[in-house]
Amino acid sequence: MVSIEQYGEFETSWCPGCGNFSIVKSLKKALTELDLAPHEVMVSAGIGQAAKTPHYMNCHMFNGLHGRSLPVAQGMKMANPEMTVICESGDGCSYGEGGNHFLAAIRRNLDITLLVHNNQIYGLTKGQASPTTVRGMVTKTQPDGAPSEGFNPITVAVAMKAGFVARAFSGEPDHLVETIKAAVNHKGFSLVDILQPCVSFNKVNTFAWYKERSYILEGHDTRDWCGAMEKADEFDEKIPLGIIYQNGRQPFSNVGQLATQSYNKDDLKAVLQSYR
Amino acid sequence: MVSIEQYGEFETSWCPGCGNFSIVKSLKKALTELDLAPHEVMVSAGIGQAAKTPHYMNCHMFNGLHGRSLPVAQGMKMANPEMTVICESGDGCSYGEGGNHFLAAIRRNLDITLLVHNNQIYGLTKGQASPTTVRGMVTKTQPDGAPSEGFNPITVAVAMKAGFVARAFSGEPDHLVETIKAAVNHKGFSLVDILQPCVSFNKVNTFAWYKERSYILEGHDTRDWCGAMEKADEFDEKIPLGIIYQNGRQPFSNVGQLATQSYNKDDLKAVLQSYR
Amino acid sequence: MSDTSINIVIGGAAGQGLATVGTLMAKAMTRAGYHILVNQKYMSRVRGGHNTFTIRMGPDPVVSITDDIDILVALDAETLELHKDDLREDGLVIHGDDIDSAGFNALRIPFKDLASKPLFYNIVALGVLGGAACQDSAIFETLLSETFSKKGDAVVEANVDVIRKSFEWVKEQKVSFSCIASAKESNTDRLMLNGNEAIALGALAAGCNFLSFYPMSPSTSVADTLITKGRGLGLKYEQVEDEIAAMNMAIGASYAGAKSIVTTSGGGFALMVEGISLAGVSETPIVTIIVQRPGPATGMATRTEQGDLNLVLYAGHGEFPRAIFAPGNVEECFYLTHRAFDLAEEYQTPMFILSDQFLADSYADVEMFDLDTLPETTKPLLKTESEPYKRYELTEDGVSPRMIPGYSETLVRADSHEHDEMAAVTEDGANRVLQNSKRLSKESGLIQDVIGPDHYGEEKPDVLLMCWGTSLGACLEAADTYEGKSIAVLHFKQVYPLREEQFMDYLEAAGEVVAVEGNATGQFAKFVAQETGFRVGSYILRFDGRPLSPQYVLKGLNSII
Amino acid sequence: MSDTSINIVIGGAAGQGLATVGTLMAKAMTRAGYHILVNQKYMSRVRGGHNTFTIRMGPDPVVSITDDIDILVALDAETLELHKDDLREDGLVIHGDDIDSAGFNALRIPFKDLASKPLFYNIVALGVLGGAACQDSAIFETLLSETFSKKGDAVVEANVDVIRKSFEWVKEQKVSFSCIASAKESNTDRLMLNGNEAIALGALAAGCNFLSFYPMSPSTSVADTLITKGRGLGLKYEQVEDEIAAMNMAIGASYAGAKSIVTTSGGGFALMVEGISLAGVSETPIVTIIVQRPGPATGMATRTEQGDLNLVLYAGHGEFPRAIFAPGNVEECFYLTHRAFDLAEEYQTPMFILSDQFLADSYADVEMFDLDTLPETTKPLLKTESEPYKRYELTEDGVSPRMIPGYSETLVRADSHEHDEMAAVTEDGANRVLQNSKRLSKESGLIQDVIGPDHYGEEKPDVLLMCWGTSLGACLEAADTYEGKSIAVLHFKQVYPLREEQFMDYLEAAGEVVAVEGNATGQFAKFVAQETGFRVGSYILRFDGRPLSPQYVLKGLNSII
Ligand SMILES: Cc1ncc(C[n+]2csc(CCOP(=O)(O)OP(=O)(O)O)c2C)c(N)n1
Ligand SMILES: Cc1ncc(C[n+]2csc(CCOP(=O)(O)OP(=O)(O)O)c2C)c(N)n1
Ligand code: SF4
Ligand code: SF4
Ligand SMILES: [Mg+2]
Ligand SMILES: [Mg+2]
Repeated sequence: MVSIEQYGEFETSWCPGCGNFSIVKSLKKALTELDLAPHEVMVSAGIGQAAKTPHYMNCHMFNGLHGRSLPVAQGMKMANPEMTVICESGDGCSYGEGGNHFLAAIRRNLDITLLVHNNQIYGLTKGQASPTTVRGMVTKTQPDGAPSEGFNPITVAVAMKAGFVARAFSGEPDHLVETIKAAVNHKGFSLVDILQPCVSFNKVNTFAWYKERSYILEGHDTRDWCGAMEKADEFDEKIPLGIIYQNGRQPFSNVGQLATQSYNKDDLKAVLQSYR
Repeated sequence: MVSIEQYGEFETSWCPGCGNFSIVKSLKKALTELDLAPHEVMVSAGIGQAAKTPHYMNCHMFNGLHGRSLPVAQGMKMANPEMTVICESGDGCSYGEGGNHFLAAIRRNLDITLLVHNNQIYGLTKGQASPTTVRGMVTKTQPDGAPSEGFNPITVAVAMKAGFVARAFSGEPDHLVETIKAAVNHKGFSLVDILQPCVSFNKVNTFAWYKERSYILEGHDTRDWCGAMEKADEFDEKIPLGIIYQNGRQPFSNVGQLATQSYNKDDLKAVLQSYR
Repeated sequence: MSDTSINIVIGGAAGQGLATVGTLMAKAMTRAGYHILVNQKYMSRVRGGHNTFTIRMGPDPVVSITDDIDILVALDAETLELHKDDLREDGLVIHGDDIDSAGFNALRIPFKDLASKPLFYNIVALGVLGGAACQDSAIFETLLSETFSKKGDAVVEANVDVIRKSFEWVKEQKVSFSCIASAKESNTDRLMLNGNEAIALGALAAGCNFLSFYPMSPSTSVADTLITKGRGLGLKYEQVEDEIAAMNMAIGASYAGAKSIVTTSGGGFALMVEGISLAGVSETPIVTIIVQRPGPATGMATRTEQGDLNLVLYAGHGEFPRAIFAPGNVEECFYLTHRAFDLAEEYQTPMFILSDQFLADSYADVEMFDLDTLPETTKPLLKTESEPYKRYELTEDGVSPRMIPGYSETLVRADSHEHDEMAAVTEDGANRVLQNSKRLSKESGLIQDVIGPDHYGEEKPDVLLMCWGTSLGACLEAADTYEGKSIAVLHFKQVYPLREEQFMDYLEAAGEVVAVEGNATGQFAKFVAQETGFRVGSYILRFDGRPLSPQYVLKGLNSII
Repeated sequence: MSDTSINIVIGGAAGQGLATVGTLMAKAMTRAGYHILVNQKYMSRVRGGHNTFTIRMGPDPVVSITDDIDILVALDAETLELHKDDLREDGLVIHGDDIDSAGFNALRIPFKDLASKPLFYNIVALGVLGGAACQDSAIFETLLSETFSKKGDAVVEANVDVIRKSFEWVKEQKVSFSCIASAKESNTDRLMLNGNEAIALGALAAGCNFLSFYPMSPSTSVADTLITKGRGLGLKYEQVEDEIAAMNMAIGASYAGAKSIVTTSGGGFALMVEGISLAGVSETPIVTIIVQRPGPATGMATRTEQGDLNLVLYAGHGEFPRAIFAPGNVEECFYLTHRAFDLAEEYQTPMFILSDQFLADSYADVEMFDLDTLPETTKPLLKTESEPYKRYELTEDGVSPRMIPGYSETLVRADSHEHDEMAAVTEDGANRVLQNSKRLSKESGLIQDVIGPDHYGEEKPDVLLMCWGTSLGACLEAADTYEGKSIAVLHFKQVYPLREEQFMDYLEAAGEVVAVEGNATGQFAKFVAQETGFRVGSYILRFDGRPLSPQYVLKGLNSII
């Protein structure tokens, strides 16, 4: 039996009151409840406040570049499919700099879990608009208001028929734990977009703002694509939390235990012979 | 009155029978019918067979990098909003290498038109799977079949509520011409995904294949998002052609006639004074 | 020259407002007619940790930061612990209730008595600091009135009241801190700004009207400033999805007639390398600002280094011309950026400004920039008489007339393949040689335009410190301070291309040449060796994320000589 | 040495199947015991245009391509027009009905008579060519049988029938073309493969089992080969969304225990520059294959150049070690790639193979690679006894024990920030110096392992040709052919790092050193100047998209000497 203590306690560099505290705690809890020990989990992270997460828990960690957590995570999984691979990053990292990898990861469908701490802002670089920032929100670098329509990762993921698409909220930790567990259990690519208040730079989408309008989905048919699209589109007066969409797509299977694998010399000799 | 001859006739390096011939011709025709002269049109192109298009017509041309036609086009439009700006590229260019720009361009909504010659293959590099290649299709670099789900640009664009989303087919040139005209007329970002047979490398999605299943949409309510999502999802037995979705989103407006604009020296002096 | 300056360090955690106190103090001192130079050190986090804001100020020009501390404002206990060793013997510690300063010459501020709520503690600290530095309250009062004017009279009054009280309180204290000499001049036209702001203003002065960028420390404030100050001047801007988009969008805008700038740091620039090559072959003007931080990869996001010279020298596949400027101080940030825009248009090829976190955040006082005497920048054509218009016409100097599309019926066609004069793709070998050579031949013009290095000190010194970019100040002060041998300084503010005859005599005349750089491998010295065959005798290199200081250089010198 | 080889050029449009004819011919000749060397020139298009497939063959080893043509197979009229000037006086033209070859020593093939349908015209051309080269039909028949065996007996028979007829037809013709000397050896274990294939096989031999890539000419056939030949050996592969993903995915896989390779060309590599820096700081082994083509930007997609050395030398922000190999021929492609994998793991830092389109497409005959004598490659750890495990442990040689996560309970943590021994982020200055120096100190080991340049010819020659990578052959033959002065060749197959003592004597002993490179600026020679202070006397540079040939070098030599 794994205990949550195995994941350790660390000092963080986050602001007091930040939604990230609840997320890292929920992640540890979810993994513990899944009976996964730290050495069975590989976390790939980008750069940003969210991406600091693996520094604050015991696990295998590759903390790479801003926007590139998904390719690294997929490389890991291809080279060691026995591991639980989790990708940790912010909204800027995952939907901005890393947008192209987001699309490709959904299509490729490797069995990994992407947790996006979506604070609708660039936290670490001090408050510029992120892809999920609501249009019109004024920031230092967007003094005339963010000009682009906010990105809704859930609609895109459902539109692309990602295997597992969910939304959670750092302010609903029990639900968050259950959602992470379901995501990790899902065989294939799973997305959990986690609403996360940034107390320092997002004065619009605050804890209260999310609390007020978010509600936990009940009786929703996660296999119904059209219904899921409609739920995905809800992000205004009401924000649904939970698994929005799920299907049984076959995961990417060109994977192997590469560290312990070596070729058969005779096979290679045969290859060489083919050049005669 | 502009005549199509103004757009010129050029020798191409495309294979005989390639769908691109019909597309470049339709583009010239559409622009002519819109009464746009070559010097009123700026074309930004990426790299690939499709992206050679502006080399085969008179127009302002910036033929840049593989995957980067959208950022260049958007820069052009921001610096000269009086011009009609068209982005020309292939499926690999627009949805593979350039996928992140595709997402951002939809969100940003500058008044430009993206024409994607979608042959569901990498043509110029001789037949590797592209993002729109159907899962399982065997190619030289995908001997076990393309492992990823094919990308459906229409569903993603509709899901993101792009202002104008259409599909056309090089084998339906009249419809293609009308669709391009509507796209250019649309104020904001418009996508026309054009089915284009590649006779050399795509032996699955051939002219006949497209011809068989494509049909021109009639009586479709382009303003109904849910209905549009359903139509967008149709890409199998039947493929709808036409405007799938359209809305009246406000285009990005932080643009200006920058070549002829210079600052007022007193204004700059006032800026400097603010540092005292 | 005896040192007439004092060095004030304000230290505390992120979120405690030390940059606010520091900036107001620096501004007040500038207005009082002092010369100032700021050095900010901070961690990559929004709250907590340990940061410092250092102001060196004095009646004489301040060319360099320094390690020694005259006044230490400790907003937390850690600050005193970390910096006590650098405190001068007669140094003063200013701090709040919760810190034990036994054994120091200290001033304990009764924050609660001087301000009604914690919101004002910063203003108290500012007032006490101003008072301790023997300044007059009036300048501070005016500054606060201006600063808070938008928030209404009540706020202004409250702040002014607090600062006045704080000044009065200091007067009542027995501080054994000798006053700073009075300011010698009171140039009312003096500005206070940091390196990044100066870059932004230099760009605006050159007519820059397009910015595309992706945020990245420590470059973001160039973009911030361009936007805040530039949008009233007509600047169009966009924070884009990634650095690749930033570069390509700027290129598209430039093609269509904008004067484009891109701002980033090393990691973001690494993503622009392909785009730089596109600017090179398509002959599109583009100015890129790279504000360095320590690498590789994420490295240290808010620290300083001069480690990306090599990358910028060779960024881009294939071969094409460029120029790279590396300002040595805030003033140079302004003028070199202006020049970069001019040359970008003249030679239709990428230009680079290479700065770093130290200079980015270093406020200094500078003379008001004289816009009226700034040279006019080169302009592209809006029309041409010569038909057919050849975008890539072969010319003697390699420069083809660049026309902006959309202002006449002439078509303007640009291409990323090897192309002929009309921008048509061709694989012809002879054409390739002509066009590639044409592009490279622009280097001859660029070489003529090179700004040679500045030489300070004796022509035949015992030691010549060869430096570039932001290490200027530390070298100058070290050279000035060193005793027993003559030390001169050779500072490159343009690091590429180099023109041998502008500096070889200096290198050869010196007893020994020492390269001083903020990196681990002496990148610039190696480049000089490549271009001239001259190899320096030794190196003083710093790569711990902190800027070169005179003390660091002197220590290096002592171990060499 | 008198030239015993003949040079066959097959020319025509893309889509005419000239590569098929050429490859079969080259393979047959290899089997017949000849030495061969192929040079392919083709346009960036799928149909049409003008392409050539050139085979030089002879009983003695063929070290270089050549410009002179002995047999010209003209599949279209343009071919004759374009290449007639290079035809030797006694040269033979082979062509079809539709070409006017009046005035040439020509063989007009009656395609329609020899084959029932156009599908077989290629086989006819092959047969006629084989016959004209005085070869025996048998080898060709076997080859065709093998080639078409999967398509069934009927197809095999039809092809064999056509080739036999074509051979017979040639015998009946009066061709005044003197036969090539018979092959001296008939090594049955000889392989025929091109540079890209040899790289792929070298990688597989080293245990490479992970490939992520994005297609880009002229590198794609490395990936093709790895996939086709490697997947049976356990290689996992993925064509990804862009080059950034390719590099980062390979790094992720390598971290998790794969032996990763990434294949690309200059433009794609430009996008990987940030990722390279990540490999550097995270100390993750990665082998990157860069098959060069002319830049800048899109440049000439299917042509050759050695223009990206500088980019690869300095790719990545910040400072970290690397090694760069530049094979001079097909055999070196295999062995150097194998070595790159070994060193990548040993030093946990990026390794590069720098090839170009010329070598990529250049088939050659090589000895069967002896897998049994290949050195074992370095292996990472799967377990460790020493607790706590420190991924970035400070060690004397800078190399920390690299453990693969997932094979024990020990956690493996890697980081892109500056970090401490445990991979925790820290902004401590002293730690920064230690870790940065640790990484850079791996250079000492890499320097010990440098493969020095090969020297060919007299120790004190009049002229020393200094070259690197793929220009080896042209230099060797030019040196061999030149009359009147002694010419030696110094060829670098490892271009970074350099170890001065391995070659300075050669440079200093030569009357004059001439740099021969396939670029416009002499990048390698400049780098040698930087590292050693030695500046070459003159340059022979080619940058028209075509490979260096002996004739081109000789012409350059004549204008210099
Ligand atoms: C290539 C690159 N570009 C930019 C940056 C600077 N950067 C670091 S974090 C960040 C944004 C973080 O936003 P997000 O991903 O939403 O994470 P958060 O801090 O909000 O959790 C940026 C722009 C970088 N490190 N690398
Ligand atoms: C950065 C970069 N990567 C790869 C390439 C090579 N490349 C050129 S075109 C192309 C694919 C073209 O496919 P698509 O965009 O679908 O256009 P098509 O040729 O099918 O019209 C690729 C991979 C390149 N030029 N630049
Ligand atoms: S800046 Fe925002 S996201 Fe970052 S730690 Fe602080 S509250 Fe959290
Ligand atoms: S390869 Fe395909 S897309 Fe390219 S020109 Fe030929 S048919 Fe058209
Ligand atoms: Mg965020
Ligand atoms: Mg395509």
